[in-house]
Amino acid sequence: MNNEDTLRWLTRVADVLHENAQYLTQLDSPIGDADHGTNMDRGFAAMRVKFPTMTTMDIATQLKTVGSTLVSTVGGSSGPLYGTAFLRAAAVVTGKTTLEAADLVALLDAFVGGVVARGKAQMGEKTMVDALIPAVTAAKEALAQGATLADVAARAATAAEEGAKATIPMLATKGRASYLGERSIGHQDPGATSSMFILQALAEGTRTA
Amino acid sequence: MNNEDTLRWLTRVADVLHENAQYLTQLDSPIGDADHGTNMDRGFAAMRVKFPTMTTMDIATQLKTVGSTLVSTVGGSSGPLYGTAFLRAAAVVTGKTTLEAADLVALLDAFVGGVVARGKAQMGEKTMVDALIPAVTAAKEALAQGATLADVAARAATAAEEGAKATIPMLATKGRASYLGERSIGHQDPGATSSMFILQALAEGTRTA
Amino acid sequence: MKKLINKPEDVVKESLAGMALAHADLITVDQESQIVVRKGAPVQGKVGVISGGGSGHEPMHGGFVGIGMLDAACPGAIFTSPVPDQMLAATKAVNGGAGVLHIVKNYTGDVLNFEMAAELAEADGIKVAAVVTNDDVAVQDSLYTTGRRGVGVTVLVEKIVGGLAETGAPLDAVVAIAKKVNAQGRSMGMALTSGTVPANGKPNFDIGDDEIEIGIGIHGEPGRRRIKIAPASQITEMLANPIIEDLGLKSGEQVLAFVNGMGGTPLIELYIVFEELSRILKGKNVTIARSLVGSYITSLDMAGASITLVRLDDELTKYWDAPVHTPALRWGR
Amino acid sequence: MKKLINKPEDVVKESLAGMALAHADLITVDQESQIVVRKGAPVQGKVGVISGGGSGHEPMHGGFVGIGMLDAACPGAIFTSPVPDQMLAATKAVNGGAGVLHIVKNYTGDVLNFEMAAELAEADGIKVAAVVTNDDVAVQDSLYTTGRRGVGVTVLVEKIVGGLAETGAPLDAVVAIAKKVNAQGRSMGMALTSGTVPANGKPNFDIGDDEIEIGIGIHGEPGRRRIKIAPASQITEMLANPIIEDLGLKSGEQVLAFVNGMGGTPLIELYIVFEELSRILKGKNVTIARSLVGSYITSLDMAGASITLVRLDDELTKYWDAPVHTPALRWGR
Ligand SMILES: Nc1ncnc2c1ncn2[C@@H]1O[C@H](COP(=O)(O)OP(=O)(O)O)[C@@H](O)[C@H]1O
Ligand SMILES: Nc1ncnc2c1ncn2[C@@H]1O[C@H](COP(=O)(O)OP(=O)(O)O)[C@@H](O)[C@H]1O
Ligand SMILES: [Mg+2]
Ligand SMILES: [Mg+2]
Ligand SMILES: [Mg+2]
Ligand SMILES: [Mg+2]
Repeated sequence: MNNEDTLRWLTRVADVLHENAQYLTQLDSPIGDADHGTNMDRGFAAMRVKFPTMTTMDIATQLKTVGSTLVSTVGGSSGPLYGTAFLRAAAVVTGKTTLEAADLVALLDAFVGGVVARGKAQMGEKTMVDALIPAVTAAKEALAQGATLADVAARAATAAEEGAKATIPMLATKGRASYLGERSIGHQDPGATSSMFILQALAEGTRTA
Repeated sequence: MNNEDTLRWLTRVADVLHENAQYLTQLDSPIGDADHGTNMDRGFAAMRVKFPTMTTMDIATQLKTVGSTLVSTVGGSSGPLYGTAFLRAAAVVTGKTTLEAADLVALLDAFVGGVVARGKAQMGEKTMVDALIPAVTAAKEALAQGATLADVAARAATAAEEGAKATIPMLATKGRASYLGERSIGHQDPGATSSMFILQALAEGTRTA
Repeated sequence: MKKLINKPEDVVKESLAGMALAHADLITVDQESQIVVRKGAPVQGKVGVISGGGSGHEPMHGGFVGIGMLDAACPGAIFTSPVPDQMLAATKAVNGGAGVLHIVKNYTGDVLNFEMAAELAEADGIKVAAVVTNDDVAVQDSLYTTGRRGVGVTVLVEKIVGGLAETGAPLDAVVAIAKKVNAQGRSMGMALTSGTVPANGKPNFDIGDDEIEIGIGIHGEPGRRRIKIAPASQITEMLANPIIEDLGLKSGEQVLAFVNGMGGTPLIELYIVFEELSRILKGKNVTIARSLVGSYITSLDMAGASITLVRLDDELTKYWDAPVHTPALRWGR
Repeated sequence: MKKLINKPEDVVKESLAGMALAHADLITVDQESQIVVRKGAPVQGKVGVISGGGSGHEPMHGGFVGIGMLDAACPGAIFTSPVPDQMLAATKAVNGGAGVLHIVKNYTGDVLNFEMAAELAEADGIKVAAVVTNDDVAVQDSLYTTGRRGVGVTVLVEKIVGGLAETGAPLDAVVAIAKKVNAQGRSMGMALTSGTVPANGKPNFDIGDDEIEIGIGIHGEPGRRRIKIAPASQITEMLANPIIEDLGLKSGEQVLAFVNGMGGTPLIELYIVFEELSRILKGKNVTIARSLVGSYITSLDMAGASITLVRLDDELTKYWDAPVHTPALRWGR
């Protein structure tokens, strides 16, 4: 996967989050403040302007650009969380012109590490972490079984989907949803869902790569 | 008609205005501020407390009591208007223990005179005057034709009914309804309607008298 | 209807009791006569300034009782003008020997009740003068009709008049400045929703999710016309232009610009209207020398806004700037 | 959705522009960095006090920028905490050499963004301290969760802290009093209706004509529980009792009582709640030594109210009484 593939991935993320902005905001209404879709769309709309200038950037610089752009434009919880995630991901692929399966796993590991370092959430607190940690675990398993980069991405995406769904019965203890106590049960977490979209876009992008 | 009959009339007015408070307020909604029923009901609720003490009053004192009570409790436009009306009516029957047809006509004439003196409205401005003036005119005609007191009251009530209905197509130039301009057309005037109720109560009261 | 109230019939008295408790340093509430009186009234030798009208317009008028504004206010039932007894009690409570000014909004009910109160006060030997505000350009002015409603300018009249009265000016001077502010002031309002009178329990008028009322008053009555919802820029034009025209504002003149919320509209929206209003006036080279943005003359929980412009000169500016200390308006002390 | 706005995406910037025009004597708005800054900032030798958070809570925070309160405010998108760039710009704009205090409401987004901003500011050699407000008793406090929301007490923290900072007190003293007010303050809120985020166009939650939400925050989120509409007396008990209990108020103590409107609730109702609150506190022999009644920390056009109590001592009372001059709070000058 080279800097063309990463750019295709990020472009796909921008598209998917834009198409699903309303859906994500709807998820954020019953257990949040109805802005997650708007927030993510604002951040990746800012990215869209920069994509043309990113064709000549190496992968690390591309991811760094995403990270700092999200920090500067998204706000809310998701801005610092995803911003830090992309910045950490960038750090572990510095200097690389192409990513092998192992590099992608390292990238995802750093990505999730960034979210956890910033947000201090653990599994089961009804946050994006509940989609991201299973995704990395699946990616690592796939790698151990010698899977291709495309398979690694695909397995991560599937795990993220299951992880996002799994947030529905959870009682939130982090983020706004935690204010609702028992009433947070029965709703899918918006951030876990945007994480799912980001990883699905990766899988699709690498499949066609 | 003696001071028992006037008290029966006033009690009937209190009952009718209470039963129709919501209706009068509804009439006051599209072309006013939705309080005419509440206002009239507040005033005659205050009267209700005084009725027991009024059996020993002569007619003029009874009417004076109504006038000053309405002034002190109703507020809005209708308070001073009906208040002045009852005060003026009281003045013309001072000293009388029973009222003949001619006395009733004089009473009604003074009543309407009070409203006009206070409110400066003429026929056709979509106010209580549009029910009251036709009522007095009808009463005078009836008297000229030698009608009984009961007939005088009945004819006045019928004229007031027609007068109230006649306000529907009128364009208001007095009172709150005038602020609506053209939009005031097509609604029956609440004050003209309460005037109608007051005269209907008189007719019923005297019929049974 | 959903409101933070107990029994509808107790709303006015309980709200007055709350205001009295929250501002015991400034006002006292006489529940018996249902009037709000400035602490320490009457001020000897000072013209007493009172106003009144139906309740449901809070903070007007009770919230403007204090130092440098009103000496007393007479709150009636919701949207129903008070009775002469209240105005008489207020007039007596604030009469410091220099006479009492009645600031009356032009509604038949308010005018008639204040009229009767003035007759009674004068019978008691108190010098009373009345000034009627009628600034609503949504209503055609005419000798043969009830005439224009008194709306937003009333707040500004009360402030400026109170500022002058505080200096010990005589009654005729206080009357003169009241008439001047009213003559130099015009207003127009609009509603997004209808307010709900507690005693009725349902909105005064039904209005669609895409409709607004232009040319409303402050008693929940419908406006002059109903239109489809429009951007704030257009709505502000619809309110400001008739005012500017009727006032005959000329290039180079200065105004006091008042953007008022009707009770259910938050500040974030009022500032957008103020921004549009500034743009319109700038285009006509009219300077906003003073401004007031907030919900000061409301119509219960109605969502909407009104604009009031007063042409300023040095005298009006001076007494607008004069210190005021009331529950709802405060500066300079 | 019916609002007095133009394009939803322009609401925040246009409203800020309007506020800047209405209060040009007190504040300037830097639209580029989207921050509200006190005129004449930075004040040399004075601790800079800033706050920020999502928009939709007007007048908080921008309306509290001026003399004796905040030196700058960072308004984010509606209900979305601002970005570190804004807080960094504000921190630089108010740094008078004595350090800068960040007043942060306890929401993950606000905390994380202020955290990143503080890291950046310190990298630039500016001394920064942060105090997080978390006064909402509707939320169980716990080490393992996000913890309590910062709500009404934030307004009172900003006023009292600003009063002390104006005297030139050092950063540690300013931090100490901020923590003290937060520690002595508790709040709880309720909603009659849901607010509507302009970008979404529909209410955040549906609620029946006979239902209310108890234990809401200020971001249009549903509350802890939904109940049938009740009289103001009972609702006030539901809000006040958990506060009094959690604060451990004892007979003979004094409080600052703040009854706040959520944006769509008029003053006439807030005073009724204040009257009920006074009754409850009197019953516990707790004195309301100071009070504030009005819509100061709102949730767009949501109808509802919140109650905040702060246990007062001489120090807090002194700096509450200290002169303040901002668009939304003014006294003593
Ligand atoms: N401490 C945390 N750790 C990880 N993710 C979190 C944390 N707090 C919140 N989130 C995620 O952020 C999402 C909400 O993002 P967003 O709505 O954009 O911000 P906000 O909650 O400030 O409005 C939640 O759905 C949740 O997945
Ligand atoms: N100048 C007037 N002369 C006669 N009747 C009037 C006048 N102005 C208003 N009215 C009557 O008063 C009625 C309204 O009374 P009410 O609703 O109690 O007072 P308000 O209009 O102050 O709310 C109108 O329907 C009209 O019949
Ligand atoms: Mg959110
Ligand atoms: Mg009426
Ligand atoms: Mg009325
Ligand atoms: Mg948010």
